[in-house]
Amino acid sequence: MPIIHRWLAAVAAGAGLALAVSAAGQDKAMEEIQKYRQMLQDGNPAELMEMNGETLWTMPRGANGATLEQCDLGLGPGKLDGAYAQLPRFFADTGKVQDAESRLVTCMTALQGLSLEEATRNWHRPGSDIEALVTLVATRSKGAKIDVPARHPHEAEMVAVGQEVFFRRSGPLDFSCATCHSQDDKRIRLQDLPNLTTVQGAQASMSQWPAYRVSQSAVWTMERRLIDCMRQMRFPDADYLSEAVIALQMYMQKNASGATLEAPGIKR
Amino acid sequence: MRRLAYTLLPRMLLPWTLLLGATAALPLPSSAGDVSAKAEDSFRKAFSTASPEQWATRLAQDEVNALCSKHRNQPPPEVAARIIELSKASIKLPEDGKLMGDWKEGEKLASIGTGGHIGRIQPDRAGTRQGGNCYACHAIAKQEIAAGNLGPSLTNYAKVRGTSPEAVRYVYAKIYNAQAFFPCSSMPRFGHNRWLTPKEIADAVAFLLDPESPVNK
Amino acid sequence: MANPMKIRAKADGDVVEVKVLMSHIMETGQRKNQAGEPIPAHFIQMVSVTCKGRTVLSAQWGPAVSANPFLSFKFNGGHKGDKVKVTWVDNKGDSRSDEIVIA
Amino acid sequence: MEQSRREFLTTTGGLLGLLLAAGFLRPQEVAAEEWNQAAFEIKKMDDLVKLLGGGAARESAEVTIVAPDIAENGAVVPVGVASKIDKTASIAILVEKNPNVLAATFAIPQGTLPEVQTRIKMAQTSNVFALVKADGKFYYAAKEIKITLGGCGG
Repeated sequence: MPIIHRWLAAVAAGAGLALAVSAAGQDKAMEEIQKYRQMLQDGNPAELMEMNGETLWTMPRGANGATLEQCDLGLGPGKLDGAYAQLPRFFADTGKVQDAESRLVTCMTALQGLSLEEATRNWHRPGSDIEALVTLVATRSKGAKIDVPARHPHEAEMVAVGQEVFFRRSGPLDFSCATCHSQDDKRIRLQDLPNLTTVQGAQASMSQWPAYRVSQSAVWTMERRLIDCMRQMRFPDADYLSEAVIALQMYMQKNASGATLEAPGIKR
Repeated sequence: MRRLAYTLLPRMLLPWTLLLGATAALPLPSSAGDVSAKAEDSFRKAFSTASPEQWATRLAQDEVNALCSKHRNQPPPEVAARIIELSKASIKLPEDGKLMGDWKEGEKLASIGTGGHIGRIQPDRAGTRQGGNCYACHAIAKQEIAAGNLGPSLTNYAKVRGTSPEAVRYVYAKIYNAQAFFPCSSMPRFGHNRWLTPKEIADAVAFLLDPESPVNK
Repeated sequence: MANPMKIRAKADGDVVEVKVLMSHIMETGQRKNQAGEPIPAHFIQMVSVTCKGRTVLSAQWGPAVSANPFLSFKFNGGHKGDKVKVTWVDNKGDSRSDEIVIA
Repeated sequence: MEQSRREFLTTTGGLLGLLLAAGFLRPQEVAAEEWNQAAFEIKKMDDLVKLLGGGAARESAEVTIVAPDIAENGAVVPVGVASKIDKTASIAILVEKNPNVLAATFAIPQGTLPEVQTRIKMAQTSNVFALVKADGKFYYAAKEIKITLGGCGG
């Protein structure tokens, strides 16, 4: 019996050695990770959330018994195609710069008559209404160019605020977003870290979000992603739909403008 | 300790300040003051459920973090000097005075990335070990392929830096507070922020410099 | 009720390629929640795929199949317009069947 | 090497014997059958070897595992198995170091191509085995898949 273990150990050691030769090993490892990512492209479970989103979009709900079919995501009531690629943007009716999530919540509360609590219930858990709806909305922008020029003064201000927040260091690890995301060709362990301060880096990253995260069995919206980055920086929970979170998105989407949206992506 | 930091200082600082002179601070938005006040207000409001204690330990900025944020981590020379001065003063030695601990403990710390997560969404379970997570940013022992590259490779570190008492002191101080040498470094101030204890830092020093450590094999 | 599956079936000559995504948490029973209590196992155990009444694949799964499972295979003898039906049953007795027309 | 190799083949045969005894790897009527609890509850390769039964599997280049050498996350590891062996009737995927080694079995009726793709969970870096039953005989392929840690610490 022990022999099988020796045999298996030999396999393991062999594989370990082959990869151990520092620089060459790292390159080989990154190559294999690329292969892993490639294999996941075919069959993205985000399609399941998109189907749920379609159901929710056309389902009469709330005190008003209304569907979301007249929701205005910036291109006019009911105009879904390409809308996600132009968010966040300023909305005159609310007087605020809104991202896809906060705008969907506006529609759910104003059109359907849901309470804020009902509309955002379990927003951070797999299977939430927000997860399904954002997946649907983003999927309907697949192939559209991200276009967030931030010409409106409120939008321009949000870009500037987002940039400030991006560089704001605090906490027990002295981190800001910029700690991990302001240099090219960096990795944390083997995960690539996009340089979100550059057009190229922001485009590569933002074109993939929202994304199905295999480690979470869920599609993560951009707010979910950002609030978790702050958790990983060892901050307390940031408020969902808060201005600072939308401002960060505004800063990154502006940087990413011009990229073709390929969301929903599939990520670690 | 104060003396130690000073003796190390000139060698470490000189090329850095020269570099800084060349790259200078990035331009800030025109109404920089307004924007930063607005951003600070937004940021504060985004953490409406944080307790005062959480605000103080997790979100409020000390002078160094405020300066680094303001200068986008590229402080002009006089600011850099101020950061170095503050950082040097923060460094404390282990009680037993031993700067080289147990490399095996240091190796464990280098891999552990857990600990310190708070909030209601996904906090750490009680008793979660808080590690140094060195591999997140550094290649260290050759055997670990899943190493990040935010920081420089530390493979064969003892061979590169030697194991003299000066080298040991430098590595200890660098882990304790990297900004004593590199103002606005990305590296967490592990000792200053009490993320690691002085003893744990000494273990990390041993992992990097002990000839028996896999880092140097 | 279980959420619908996403099924794709594409004919290339006589060979039909089937790709299925199922909506299921596939909980292993080995994990604990934040309070330290075990989360009960909940996973798909049996899968069958039929075309025109003929079983073209049957599978038994354990909890080590990933959440929101993916399955892909090919069979002979199906044609454009035929229906492919996928059925799963989990360890709690919940089940789901969905059909798609071969493209 | 030769000796340990022979030993390995025997132990793999034992594993097959147990799986057979547990009633799995029988083609066609799987859907009508009960789920094979015994097979899915096998904890360790050791246990399998102790229960060594008859029959031996041959390592075969005709069986291929399509999977990356390194997975970025153990929660989802894409694994495909393809067999070029005539009359392939069933395929099983096993992960040596998972809490339960058997991940999935597939019965391949006549007319279905002997290749399946799915995604599995791996608790840690481990050898993954693909076992194939064809014309009453057993064949296998093995591949190590490394699982890497994420960077931010959970």
